[in-house]
Amino acid sequence: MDLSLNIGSLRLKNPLIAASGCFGYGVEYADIVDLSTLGGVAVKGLFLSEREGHPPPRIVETPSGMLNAIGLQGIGVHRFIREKLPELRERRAVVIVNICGTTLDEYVEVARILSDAAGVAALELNISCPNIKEGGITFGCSLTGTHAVVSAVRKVTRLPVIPKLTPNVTDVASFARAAEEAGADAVSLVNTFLAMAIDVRTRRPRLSNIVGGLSGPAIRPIAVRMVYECRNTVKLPIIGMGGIATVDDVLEFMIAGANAVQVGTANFVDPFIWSRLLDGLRRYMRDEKIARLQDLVGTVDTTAREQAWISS
Amino acid sequence: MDLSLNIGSLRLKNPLIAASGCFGYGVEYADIVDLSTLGGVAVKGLFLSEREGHPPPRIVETPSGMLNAIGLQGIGVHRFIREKLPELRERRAVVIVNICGTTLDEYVEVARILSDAAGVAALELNISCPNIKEGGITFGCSLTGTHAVVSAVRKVTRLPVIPKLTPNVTDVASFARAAEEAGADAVSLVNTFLAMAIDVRTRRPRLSNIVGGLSGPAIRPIAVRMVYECRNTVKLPIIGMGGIATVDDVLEFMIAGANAVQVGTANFVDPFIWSRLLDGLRRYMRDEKIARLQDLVGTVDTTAREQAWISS
Amino acid sequence: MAQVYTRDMPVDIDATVMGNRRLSADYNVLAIDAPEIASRARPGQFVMMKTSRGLDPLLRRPFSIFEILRDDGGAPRGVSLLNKRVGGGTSLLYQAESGARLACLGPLGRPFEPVDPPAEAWMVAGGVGLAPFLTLAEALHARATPTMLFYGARHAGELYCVDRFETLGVRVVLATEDGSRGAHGRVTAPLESALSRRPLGEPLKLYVCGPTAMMRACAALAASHGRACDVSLEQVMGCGLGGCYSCVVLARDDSGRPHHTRTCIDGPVFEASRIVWDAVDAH
Amino acid sequence: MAQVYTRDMPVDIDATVMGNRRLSADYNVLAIDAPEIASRARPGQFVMMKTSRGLDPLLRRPFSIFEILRDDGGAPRGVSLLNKRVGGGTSLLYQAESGARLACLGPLGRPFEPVDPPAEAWMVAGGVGLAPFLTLAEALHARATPTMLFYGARHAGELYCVDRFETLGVRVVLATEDGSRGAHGRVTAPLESALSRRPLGEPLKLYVCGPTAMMRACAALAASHGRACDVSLEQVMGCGLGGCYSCVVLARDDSGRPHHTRTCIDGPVFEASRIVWDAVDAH
Ligand SMILES: Cc1cc2nc3c(=O)[nH]c(=O)nc-3n(C[C@H](O)[C@H](O)[C@H](O)COP(=O)(O)OP(=O)(O)OC[C@H]3O[C@@H](n4cnc5c(N)ncnc54)[C@H](O)[C@@H]3O)c2cc1C
Ligand SMILES: Cc1cc2nc3c(=O)[nH]c(=O)nc-3n(C[C@H](O)[C@H](O)[C@H](O)COP(=O)(O)OP(=O)(O)OC[C@H]3O[C@@H](n4cnc5c(N)ncnc54)[C@H](O)[C@@H]3O)c2cc1C
Ligand SMILES: Cc1cc2nc3c(=O)[nH]c(=O)nc-3n(C[C@H](O)[C@H](O)[C@H](O)COP(=O)(O)O)c2cc1C
Ligand SMILES: Cc1cc2nc3c(=O)[nH]c(=O)nc-3n(C[C@H](O)[C@H](O)[C@H](O)COP(=O)(O)O)c2cc1C
Ligand code: FES
Ligand code: FES
Repeated sequence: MDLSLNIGSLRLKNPLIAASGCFGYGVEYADIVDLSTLGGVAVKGLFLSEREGHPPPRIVETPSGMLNAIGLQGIGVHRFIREKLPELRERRAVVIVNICGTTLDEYVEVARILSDAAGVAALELNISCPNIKEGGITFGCSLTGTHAVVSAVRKVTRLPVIPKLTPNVTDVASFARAAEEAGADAVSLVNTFLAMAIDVRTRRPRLSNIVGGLSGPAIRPIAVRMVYECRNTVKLPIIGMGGIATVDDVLEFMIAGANAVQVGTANFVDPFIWSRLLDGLRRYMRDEKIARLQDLVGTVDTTAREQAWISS
Repeated sequence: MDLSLNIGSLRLKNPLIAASGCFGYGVEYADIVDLSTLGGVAVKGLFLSEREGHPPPRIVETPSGMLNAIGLQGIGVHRFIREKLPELRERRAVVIVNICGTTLDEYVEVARILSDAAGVAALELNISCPNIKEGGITFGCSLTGTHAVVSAVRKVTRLPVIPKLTPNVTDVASFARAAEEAGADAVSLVNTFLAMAIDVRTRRPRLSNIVGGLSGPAIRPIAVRMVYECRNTVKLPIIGMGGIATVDDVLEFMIAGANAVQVGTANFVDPFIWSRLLDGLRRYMRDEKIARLQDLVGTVDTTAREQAWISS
Repeated sequence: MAQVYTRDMPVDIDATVMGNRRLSADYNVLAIDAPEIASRARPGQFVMMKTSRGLDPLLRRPFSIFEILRDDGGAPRGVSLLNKRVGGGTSLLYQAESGARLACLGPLGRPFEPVDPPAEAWMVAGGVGLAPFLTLAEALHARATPTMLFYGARHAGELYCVDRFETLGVRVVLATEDGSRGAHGRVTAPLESALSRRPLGEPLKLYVCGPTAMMRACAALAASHGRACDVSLEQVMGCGLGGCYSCVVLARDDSGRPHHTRTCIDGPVFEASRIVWDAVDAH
Repeated sequence: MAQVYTRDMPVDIDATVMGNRRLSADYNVLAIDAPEIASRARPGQFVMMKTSRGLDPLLRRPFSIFEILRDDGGAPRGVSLLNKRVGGGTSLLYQAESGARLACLGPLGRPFEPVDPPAEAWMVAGGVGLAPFLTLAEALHARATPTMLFYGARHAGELYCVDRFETLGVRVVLATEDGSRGAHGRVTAPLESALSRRPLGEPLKLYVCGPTAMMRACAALAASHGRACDVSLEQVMGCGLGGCYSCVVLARDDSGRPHHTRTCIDGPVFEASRIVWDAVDAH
């Protein structure tokens, strides 16, 4: 059974990746999850320097989902390389670094620094975080911005470049196309949906940042649709995510067109989810007689259903 | 206690409206709900002529939500006026007709016909249904399209005109502004989110139409955020909806900026929801000493939370 | 023309589970304390059940009323459901414990119209399609209509409550796909031979509920033998009240034109000849 | 400097509810069959509980380990939680029936470090903030540390398990806001007078858990009386493992600079002096 896939020059042994911001720097999970068994580990979004993020409350639960406004608290790229990367290498994790910037130059600078560091497998460009005012999503919500960031980073690194798309746009597939044209090796989607919750007694927002990003099973049907649209638009590998919590969810994204997937919120609920998902994938491949898991990608059968019965 | 509000020249006795497509033509509920106690009844989307809609399966449940692709099955505006409107009048329902078109001319024609019919209180322009290919959402996803439909309908009717906005756009508030500039009396939002679900055994979409619209509690946090953004952008009355299932949800939308709300999916789960919501509103007004419910609209307190503690 | 019926106003009860009898690893009979529904229900009607108190699952699930439960004085006290575990909601009902409270809305839908003697009533049930027939059998028994039940399942272990029907004087013909009880194969085979043996002058009506393929086959048999046939359809239902248009089936109107017709209020019981069977998704 | 502790690898148990003792209309003690957690747990650690089997609620909820339950031979068998009903998840735990299965992940978090004699341990609990102290009292009892408990609640009916502490030799000082038992008013009043009466030469350490306002007041008292003070914080937690950064509190590092620090892995127990109290949301 072959569960592997390629993203640019990078080979992942299976399609299961820990989603950025939902798995700390990976090291937090190292004693309960064998990191080398994951397809990859996308670490928390990193800027050039340290950031304290937003004050609490930073999360609030909503129906089948959660809002977060962490505000990209992080230790910055230098401390990451010094303090976290060595352990991640030792644990043989495939490290995908999620990078952020308030300016185009910052993305480029962070990418350059990480490209020189041993043990980084790929760069995921976070141009889609809804929780910071400057940078980020302003690139992700404009086609030219997306193109600009991707091509600028492309120029300074030989690592696979994976822009992460925001779902908060009218036509996500056009952003995938812009990324493809700018030389991306893959796209990942979706980041969280900009959302809000209010305490009706205090009449204050439940998050200190007023708005936050919605993740979890609630958003899965929208994310699947977006992956499907991107699959119909670009040839690039697609890393799909949004609400994955069971092996059927993984399969749904792959059948819709994702080559790999990330799991975020569900890892909070079940940090031992990874082996369950892997077992489930193997079982499905056995039951459905699928030798190469990548053969499943984009196989959704949309041949017209019995529309013909009606003349109207 | 005053729960009333105005939308243009129309006075609603309370802010609770049955959402279009979720309450049939109203008459289906007439023997279990006293229609005259609702703020309004938005009936199923109507085209000029009858439509059979999509073949089943038309709905599928998803985490805290549901997808639908009914495809705007409907009896057309003439049969509606003949067969349904008389009973709705007799029941003293405030009838908001949700109108659809595949062309701008069809919207205008339908609006004109309804304006001549006795018993229609307002027109809700469905420019946001994700489930039909022609018309509808093509207007709703373009600022000029939105402006064009609203101003064309505005010219042929004295009824309040309420364009219903789609959430499947980057910046919903700009659509609210376009609607305001075109002479709308209010906006309603949100319609459903374009979404998809796949059966991983058959690898076929779970809906005959492949994609459908996501509604229900799952989407509530996104919808609340959109209402909040629109409140910050337009002066118009806003009719908020998306996942409302409890009185706290109604209040959350109102505090975010909605003058009235619609309830769709939750009515399927609990068709007797209306009196519960009304009771809850009255209880809240009593507890919080609010004499006019409209005083609550847009009162979300977003004064900076303790951000000051961090210098970064 | 579609029969006209006046619907009794449905009520929503925050009902207490009075008992849960597990019949097998997948089937159970759930007893629910709901006098207001029990007293209004007619044969073949259904209820919409919340299967949990929270949002998971969100929507209600439709279930035929299996039995009208009566107190010692004979007054309607509640209803029971014959539940088959197929997904999340039915699993919750399988596990439900006595004392649990679940919202139950009903009675809903167009009931069966029991025929009067000398006509005979032939009920045809596949699997959990048995559910609407016990109430029908009671109604037929009350009017002394000669009644048969053709009842098929995969194996003997999935044939339930046969004695309940026999007590009501119903002649029962069984079939199992593995031949472990009754005829070997589909229940449509004994039905077909019975229909063939039956002189046309002796009136009878078929009542069918089960998998789509079975209902379609019965509809064809009824048509070829010139017999009236009602089917009870099981479409996915969002509301049960005509509000959402999710539950439609393609059914012909009086002029023969097919329309998407709501099974929750125009059905679930339909004349089989009205249904465009090729458009019904098999599940 | 923050104390260093080596964390025992947490395990996730699909645990069976062994019992549910309702103490009042809002409080209950839930016993959970989880030997692997019970045998590793240290005083003041917590578990992350799934409060239902489905998606509602979605996230786990953090609970202090209230008791280590032992079998007849004294081997750790499970843990109990002192649960207070405040929302959806805690309501489900209040209602949970014996036999139900709920995922339980733990033990988690930085434990209390019990002081050794001659130092005394003074525990200060407000409301459900009592939860982490029974395990601490046992550890202190084992090392014969003289121990006090200052325990406050709104009224007498909300003071629980006082005898359990007394059995362990803990001197208990009670306070209720309505004066129905113990001192009238907040528990910080008797604490303050006890602190004032205490010669500085006699070492003691405060351990505090309760509402934010109470912990802040205790931190101030500890500082003004020059006493070591550990607090156990209750931030909203998404994961309990350091993965999400939801649970942060503003705490000073060694150089005195405040950072958003994760309470799930760097806490929940902190030296009170490290916390920037004005930045802690009161809830
Ligand atoms: C009028 C009517 C009466 C019914 N009476 C009974 C009854 O007496 N006993 C009984 O066990 N079941 C009955 N059903 C079917 C029952 O409603 C479904 O099995 C149930 O809704 C499935 O819910 P779930 O959450 O377990 O499954 P889901 O997880 O929702 O779905 C599991 C599988 O079941 C299919 N399914 C979902 N809903 C339906 C549906 N309404 N009908 C058929 N298949 C469905 C899905 O497509 C899926 O393949 C009846 C249905 C109708 C419409
Ligand atoms: C380390 C730790 C140990 C805890 N130990 C216990 C314990 O032993 N017994 C006990 O009853 N409770 C304990 N709590 C608090 C408990 O976790 C919350 O009461 C619970 O998560 C609320 O869940 P809910 O679904 O009932 O409420 P929700 O519906 O989620 O929220 C209801 C209200 O409670 C508030 N709330 C939500 N989560 C928390 C939280 N983590 N802490 C404080 N307030 C919260 C919300 O802001 C809201 O106002 C502990 C919390 C932490 C962080
Ligand atoms: C608490 C939290 C923090 C997140 N931080 C980041 C981040 O730093 N960078 C990023 O690209 N995405 C971040 N995300 C988004 C996730 O990586 C993922 O795109 C999203 O949560 C959808 O997946 P899920 O539904 O499986 O969680 C974060 C999500 C959550 C819930
Ligand atoms: C089954 C179904 C049918 C709908 N039909 C229409 C429609 O005809 N016209 C329309 O404007 N919106 C329609 N909607 C959208 C709802 O009016 C509403 O905008 C949406 O469902 C969000 O609200 P909710 O979460 O309360 O359901 C439909 C929604 C559902 C679930
Ligand atoms: S189930 Fe909603 S219309 Fe039939
Ligand atoms: S709860 Fe997730 S980091 Fe602390």
